[in-house]
Amino acid sequence: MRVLYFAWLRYRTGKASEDLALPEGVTTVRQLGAWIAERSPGFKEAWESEGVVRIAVNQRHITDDVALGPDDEVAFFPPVTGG
Amino acid sequence: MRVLYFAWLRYRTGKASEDLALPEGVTTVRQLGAWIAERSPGFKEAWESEGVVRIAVNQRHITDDVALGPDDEVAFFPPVTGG
Amino acid sequence: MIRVQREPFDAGSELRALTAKRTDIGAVVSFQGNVRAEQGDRAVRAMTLEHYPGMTEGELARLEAEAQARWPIQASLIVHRYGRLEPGEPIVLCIVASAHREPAFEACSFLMDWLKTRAPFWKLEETADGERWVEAKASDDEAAARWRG
Amino acid sequence: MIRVQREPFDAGSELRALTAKRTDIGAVVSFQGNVRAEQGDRAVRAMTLEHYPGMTEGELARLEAEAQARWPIQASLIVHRYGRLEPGEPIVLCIVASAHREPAFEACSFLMDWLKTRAPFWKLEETADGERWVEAKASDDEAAARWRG
Repeated sequence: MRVLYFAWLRYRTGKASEDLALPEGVTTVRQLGAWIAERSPGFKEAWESEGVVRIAVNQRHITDDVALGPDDEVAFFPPVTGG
Repeated sequence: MRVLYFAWLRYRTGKASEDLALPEGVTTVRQLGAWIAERSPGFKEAWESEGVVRIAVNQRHITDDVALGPDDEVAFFPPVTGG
Repeated sequence: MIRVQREPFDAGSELRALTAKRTDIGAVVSFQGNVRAEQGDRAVRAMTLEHYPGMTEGELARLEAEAQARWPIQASLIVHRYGRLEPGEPIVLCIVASAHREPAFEACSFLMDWLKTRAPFWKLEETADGERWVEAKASDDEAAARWRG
Repeated sequence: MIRVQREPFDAGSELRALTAKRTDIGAVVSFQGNVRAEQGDRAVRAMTLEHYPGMTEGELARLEAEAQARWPIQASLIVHRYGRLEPGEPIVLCIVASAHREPAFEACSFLMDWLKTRAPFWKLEETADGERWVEAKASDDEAAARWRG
């Protein structure tokens, strides 16, 4: 599974992307976020604040939690500011 | 006083403009329209139809009747269709 | 700025000229109106625009002043053509530049709605059946009415 | 059509290309967003746009498809830049061509509102005090919400 971080969340994790095997006990994207938060205090602070971390799975915005498979691409990012 | 006619109203009067002395008994623009209608059957038909003839005095749209002076410029035209 | 002219205009050149070297402009909205070959079920060969020289310029300047009074506008331009125009040719251009997108969109839309009901232009269509004066649309009056203060 | 690019674009050339030889287009509305030198009380030296390659293109294409489903659109274009941009430089261009002005204005305004809240771009401002990530605006969410079907 490929995981991407954008904008200041990338600074928090110290990396733009990483390849992960789906961790033990993680079956959904929210569980994955919580699992990453346990390893990265900077990410954790953002993850636990309301409305700060947005999620895309396979390059589509998601708002509800969704199940993950081993080939999924998951991205975490702050609210977008294009245009 | 200068009087102008535009678009198909110009066809009705047969002229684009004319210079007139303010006719006897005519003191307002609506009286002027009625006076022209008496001389031009084509104009009269339009003048007596609701919402067909629009008026500008000194190059400003007017909706209410206004008093006229000898140096005023009056224009009669159908609803505009620019843009 | 306003211009009334017989010649074609180039929207790109006008856009560039209006915003050149400006760093206070965040949003530029432009509207261009062209002659269409089909008007309803009629095939149009050309359109001749008649106008009221003098009043046209006055009315466009008043429209622009009204927009500037209602919205924070950095720069604006209205160009309107007259004379004989063929399908595909540009008729009118309206550009509004502002710091933000909402006033730019609103002011440009307002200018076009008011222009349609206030600028003294009249369109004569040429079709295979002859000439025909374009009639004003009730929908244009309604569009203009929504901006009444 | 959509394009995501580092290079500048020229709105005039894009407008011409989109409408060339078309006689079915009556109205062309365009929006261009530029970098402003002042953002609130901060003097901005430059703006660096980061994006999510792949998702950006997908999201812009979905926005364009949604606009085409909602309005009768003859032609449309969205161009969005990324990388480092200085004040006065263009960021985004959106053009919508239609037979009539109302759908052209509405669709262009809709595209910009949705783009602001959906296209995966993030802006990093450079000021005299250092770098700062631009925060999303609640007003952008509200602007996007008015188009919910």
